[in-house]
Amino acid sequence: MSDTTTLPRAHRALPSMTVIGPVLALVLLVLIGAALNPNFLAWANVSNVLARSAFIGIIAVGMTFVITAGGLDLSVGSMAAFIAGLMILVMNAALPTLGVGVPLVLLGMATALVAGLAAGFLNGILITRLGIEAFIVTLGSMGIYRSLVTWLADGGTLSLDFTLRSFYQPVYYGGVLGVSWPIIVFAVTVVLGEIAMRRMVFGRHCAAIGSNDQVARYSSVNIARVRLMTYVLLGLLVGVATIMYVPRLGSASASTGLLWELEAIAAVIIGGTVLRGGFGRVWGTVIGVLILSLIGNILNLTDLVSPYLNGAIQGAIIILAVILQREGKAGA
Amino acid sequence: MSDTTTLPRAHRALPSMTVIGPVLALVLLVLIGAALNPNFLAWANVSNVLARSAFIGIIAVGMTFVITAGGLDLSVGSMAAFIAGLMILVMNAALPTLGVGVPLVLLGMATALVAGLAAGFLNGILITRLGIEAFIVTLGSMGIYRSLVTWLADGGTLSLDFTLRSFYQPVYYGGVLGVSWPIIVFAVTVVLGEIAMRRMVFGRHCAAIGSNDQVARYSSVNIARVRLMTYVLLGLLVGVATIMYVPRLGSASASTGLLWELEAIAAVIIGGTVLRGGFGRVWGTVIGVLILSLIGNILNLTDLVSPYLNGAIQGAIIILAVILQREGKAGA
Amino acid sequence: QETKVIGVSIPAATHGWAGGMNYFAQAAVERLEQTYPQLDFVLATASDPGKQVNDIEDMVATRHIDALVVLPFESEPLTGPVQAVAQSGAWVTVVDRGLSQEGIEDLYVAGDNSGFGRVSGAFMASQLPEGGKIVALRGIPTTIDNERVAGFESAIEGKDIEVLGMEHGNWNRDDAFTVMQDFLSKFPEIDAVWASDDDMAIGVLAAIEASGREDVKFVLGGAGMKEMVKRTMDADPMIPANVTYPPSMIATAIEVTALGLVSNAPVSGEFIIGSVLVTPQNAEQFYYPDSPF
Amino acid sequence: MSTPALELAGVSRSFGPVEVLHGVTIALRPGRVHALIGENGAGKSTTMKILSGYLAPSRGEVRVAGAPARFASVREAEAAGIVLIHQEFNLAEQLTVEQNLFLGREIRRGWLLDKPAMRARARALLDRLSCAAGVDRVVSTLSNSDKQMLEIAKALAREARVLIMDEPTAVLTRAETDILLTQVRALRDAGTAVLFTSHKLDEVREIADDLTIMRDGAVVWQGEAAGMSEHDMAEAMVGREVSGLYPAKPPAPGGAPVLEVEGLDVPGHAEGVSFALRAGEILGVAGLIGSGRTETFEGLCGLRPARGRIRLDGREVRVRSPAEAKALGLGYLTEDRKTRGLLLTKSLRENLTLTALERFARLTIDTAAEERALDTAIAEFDIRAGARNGPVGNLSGGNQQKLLLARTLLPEPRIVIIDEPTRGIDIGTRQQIYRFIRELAASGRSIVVISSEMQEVIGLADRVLVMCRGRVAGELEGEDITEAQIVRLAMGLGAPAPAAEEMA
Ligand SMILES: Nc1ncnc2c1ncn2[C@@H]1O[C@H](COP(=O)(O)OP(=O)(O)OP(=O)(O)O)[C@@H](O)[C@H]1O
Ligand SMILES: Nc1ncnc2c1ncn2[C@@H]1O[C@H](COP(=O)(O)OP(=O)(O)OP(=O)(O)O)[C@@H](O)[C@H]1O
Ligand SMILES: [Mg+2]
Ligand SMILES: [Mg+2]
Repeated sequence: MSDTTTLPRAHRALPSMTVIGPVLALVLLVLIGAALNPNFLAWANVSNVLARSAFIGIIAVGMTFVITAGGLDLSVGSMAAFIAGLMILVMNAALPTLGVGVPLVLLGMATALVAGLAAGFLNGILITRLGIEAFIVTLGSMGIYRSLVTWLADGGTLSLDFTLRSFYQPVYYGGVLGVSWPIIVFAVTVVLGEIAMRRMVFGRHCAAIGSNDQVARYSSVNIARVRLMTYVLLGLLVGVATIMYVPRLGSASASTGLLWELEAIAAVIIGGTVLRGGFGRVWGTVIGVLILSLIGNILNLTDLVSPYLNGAIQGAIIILAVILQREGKAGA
Repeated sequence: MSDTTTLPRAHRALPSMTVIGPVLALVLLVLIGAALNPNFLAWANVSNVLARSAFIGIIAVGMTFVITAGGLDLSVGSMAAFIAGLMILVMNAALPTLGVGVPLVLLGMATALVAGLAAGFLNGILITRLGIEAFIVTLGSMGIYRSLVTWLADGGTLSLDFTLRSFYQPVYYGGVLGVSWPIIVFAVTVVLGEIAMRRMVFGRHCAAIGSNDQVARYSSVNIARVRLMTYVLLGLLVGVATIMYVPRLGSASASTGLLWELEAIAAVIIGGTVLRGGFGRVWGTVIGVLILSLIGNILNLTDLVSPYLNGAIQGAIIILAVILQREGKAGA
Repeated sequence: QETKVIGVSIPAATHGWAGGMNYFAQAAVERLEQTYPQLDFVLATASDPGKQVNDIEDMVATRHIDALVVLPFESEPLTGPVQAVAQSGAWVTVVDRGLSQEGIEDLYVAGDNSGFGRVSGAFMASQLPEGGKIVALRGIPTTIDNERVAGFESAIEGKDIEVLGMEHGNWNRDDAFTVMQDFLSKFPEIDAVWASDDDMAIGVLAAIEASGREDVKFVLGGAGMKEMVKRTMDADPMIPANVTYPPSMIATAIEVTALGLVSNAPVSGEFIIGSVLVTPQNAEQFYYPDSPF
Repeated sequence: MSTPALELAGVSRSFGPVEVLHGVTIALRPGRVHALIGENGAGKSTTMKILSGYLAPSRGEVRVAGAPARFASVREAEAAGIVLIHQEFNLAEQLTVEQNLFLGREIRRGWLLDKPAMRARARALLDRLSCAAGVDRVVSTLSNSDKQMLEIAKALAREARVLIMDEPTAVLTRAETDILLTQVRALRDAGTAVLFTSHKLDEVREIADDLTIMRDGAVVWQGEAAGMSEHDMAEAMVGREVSGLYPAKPPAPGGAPVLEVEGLDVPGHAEGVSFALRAGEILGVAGLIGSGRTETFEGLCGLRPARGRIRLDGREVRVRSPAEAKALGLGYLTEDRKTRGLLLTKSLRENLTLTALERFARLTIDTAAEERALDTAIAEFDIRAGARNGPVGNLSGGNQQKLLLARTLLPEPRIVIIDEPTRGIDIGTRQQIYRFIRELAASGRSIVVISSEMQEVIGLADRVLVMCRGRVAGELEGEDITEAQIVRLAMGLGAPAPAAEEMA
């Protein structure tokens, strides 16, 4: 509750830092990367980084809405693993009937979307209808999905049939004009997300609910439905991310999507969305995702530090990126 | 923001469920355990469960204050690992000089307490002085401590010297009148915590800050100091927990204390503390911790389910425990 | 006839090899429960050493186990608790990771991590030209990983092989994919990759394939995942070999322990399952198409 | 005259580029009650915040007992014996009455809190204010008037030398106001300097010794209150003649009822409420605070669980949520603007259009149309905002209320339920709002005005429903609408209207 009253005011008083902050952090990282390794800015590397950011990125766009509306979802990582597992099982099972081809891939995609929708709906219903803390519901479903995928995979790895994988792979590796599909889908998600957040009733309602749900209710906003929608949207986007993820390695296991939830939430907050809800920005989330991906990329491209310390550097940069952004209100 | 206004009303209107809820869930679990295995209620098992709950339990008591004051700390698990590593390093290093004996153990304990204090202080300072989201600060420090312990251990395990371990072990395994030390320390922490929360100015100020920090500020509460204190207290308690933990396993590695933060936060919330701050209860946290430990214990009692599904059962029970508690306000 | 209880405590299936090991453990338990009605099994999987100690305590306190088969998550933390089990009179079988004190276990069934690294290193050295450049991926930072890497480094010592870079891929396909992509960006010329694990090899291969780079001649994984053994068997030039580290050793350990309990046969001692180089010539022996791993 | 306990000398204050106070000079003397009045947005609250150390002046000087002072924090002002009761509640909602009362100044015995002592003192303080709220009640469950009494108790507990109260009576009934005024007199007689604002000029006349009138951030009149009539005050405040506060009532409209409510139960708050509402009619709802008026109409609008038959144009309807109420053409304006009314951190535009957002959106929201709607609202309701893009929390209380009214009417509801329409609104604007409500009715809407201000109900309503302890105690019409009748019914002293018996 604490910061909601002061924060957005700081936004107004110092629009500069909260807006420029994340961008500045990103630019700094890019400069550091370019200075450390000449290949850093090569299209191959940029394309790699963007494509691998796409999974978390697409999920983080959905997370932005959930958090803006005052919610949280810890289950996205294991949900992604579960959906990937399910998708692989379904596609492998349908392979003898449908044969390798577009219908089979479409079936897989439909499975992912439906499963994502259903999973998001489930989380949302428990949160909005039974009124349980989002933290608890999604902590619970995180355990459940992670377990389910382990069980589906019999403890091991679920792998897409080899021929099928080759057929499906272009969805990750292929693209248009040298821009691969994950990047395109990510970009489209972001643009739609930004529009939904800033120019659509849904985004406005999310911010209103996150800011003060009583006021939203007294203003005839159907808060249960809007909240539910944020979880459903997030689930759907997890499905979309999974569709991009599966063709990459064609497999899913208990370690798929591990800690994606933390990464997605961190990206959202680095981007300037307020964790307690009421204010969100999708473009900020994108910056957050890119910052997080770039840290790993830069650490891999150089060997300045012991790899054991990668996590420490990552942690420090996350904090710094946010300090850069909030500097203005240090006194507050 | 959502639930803060409606929750406490539910507390008064239906004191029964939010108070009885967690207790009921615990009792149900105990009954199930007793039904499944006659040894469940044997002192040996009870003592095991209580002693192993002590680590998370002691930490969760501190977490209750942090959350009540509207904060969060994700770093406790890796902080515990780091402190354990440091403690082992210090004790091993001082072994040649001090020799195996009480002074050396006291040195180790002092190290843990000071390190815990310092780590909590650091988190707290970043959060209160620089005004960065607690989520981000502690996510960052979580990465940093986890990395540091990996680095200290050179990727492997830090082990207490063997003779030293045998000397120190009674701190975990020994006790008074058949009650082992971790249980005693846990009990003392809980009692003191409950007193601090309910009968001391500190607890009151935590609740006030979590409820509305503006009001607290206008009422001359030094909110920065109280918030800082919650993190320092939590750090200190992480130190205490580590003092109990090291003699148990005699080692620390990158996998020490993994996910303790989630477990501690879950325990706090299952216990009825409001995640957004403003209301906390220490005894509830104890119930939450016991519920979480018992789930694991009971799953080991039988082999009804595939171990792959343990996580799913755990997740479902966490959600159910909270549904039981909140049932009353389902309509709200 | 008195029922005897065997406790089996293993790490959870968090990566490919552990997944295989979980599979073999469950399969062995199911099979043996059929075979020996007088045996009862408790199988617990743990996600960290602390949890594993809890599991073992529970087995002793509530199930009164007569024997324990344990694959320690880590050696150090499990030594004390397993010792306590041994002192209580139960039979103790330790698998894969030795305890940090000798003489606790009655039976030791293990792979050889530094041997695994040495075999891998020797193979790489034998296949690469003078001045060959390689990159290596490491597992999750643990003692096992350290032993393997040390073994590998000792095997290539003195050989004219340049290790361009080493990063942790955490025995995870996705992490390995990312790390390999970045290695490919960083180093214009890589002759071979020591992926040190078949899960990581899959990620590495995908990254190489996607980059379209031709300079990488081969990738050496490890642990004998069936898909990879198959490709070696089929003489895939990218995967000329594999190094075994069979997850089925847990099944061996459980079976031998069970046998010991029911028959009082002398089964104590040490079984070291050495790491063997799998090549197209002998791959067939190591190919188990029905295994999940 | 004695030296002022606290004074401002030529104080100005700017927020960003906008100066809202221009050289204000005011002196508070021990043993006197000083009233500060002025239109909404005139700068009363800002003046009070500067006096009590919540805000620093941009220019000018604050003097304590004649000596210049700079308060670095509220704490320092409090140390100097200066206490402010805010216009908006300043309570930690999840804490109990006693915890709020002693927040920041808990009584301790050694390390532990002395709860019995605090409880006893809390009880004594509340009793002084004749407030029955239990000391262990969680504040979020209190009614507004109890919250206000708690705020006053908090100030009393601080034993101030200078007590500053920003519209303390806005949410109080006449009876509660009398209790408060008694306390204020007692404090004055004990030598406390009191500064007080209110838009209820009768109270001001009753209690004030000194009077300062502000307009547009400057003092326009200052002196002893004795000579000023309510009429003089209103004129000085508004800068024009204020007469005929209430618009003339047209003959009672006939026609079939638009809304019929039968046997509405709101569990815990109201029982068996029945009434009918015609097009073009203004129905007043009177009753003591706590009589369940708010809850009844919240229940009607789907904001609380409620049972009962509701007919709209003769057709039976169900209202399960505020969204359904809106779809049926019901609009409800809450009495609690801070926690239920406005998003304080959002801009005027976002707040204005929140309820009617879909009118501005096809696929995306037409921001330009929203801006136009805001222009209209600002003009129509005379909303005075320093910066249009700033958060609504920066508006003065009265201007927030006007914005809220504008928002409720934006979806053009057929039936408008207004709970305390003029809470915190100055007399000039009040006249405008009354006229506006009457025009709405004339255009065929049906209006319900829930009000604790007897005069408002009498002056505005065509028909009055009086509630008492969650039930309709009676209904008054035409000439019967008198203060005496309303009070009689509200106190539960028999019902002249036979309709009431039927329902019971
Ligand atoms: N924090 C702020 N930032 C910007 N403008 C402000 C702020 N606080 C007050 N104002 C502006 O200062 C002016 C005076 O406001 P103030 O609250 O003092 O009025 P008031 O006389 O108390 O009115 P009311 O009777 O409605 O309470 C208003 O125009 C208001 O918008
Ligand atoms: N938020 C709340 N939660 C629980 N009870 C409340 C709440 N608000 C008010 N009450 C209680 O409900 C009863 C009626 O409330 P309220 O005082 O709002 O009635 P009212 O007739 O609408 O009066 P008014 O509108 O003049 O304040 C009172 O007993 C009050 O204490
Ligand atoms: Mg004001
Ligand atoms: Mg009311």
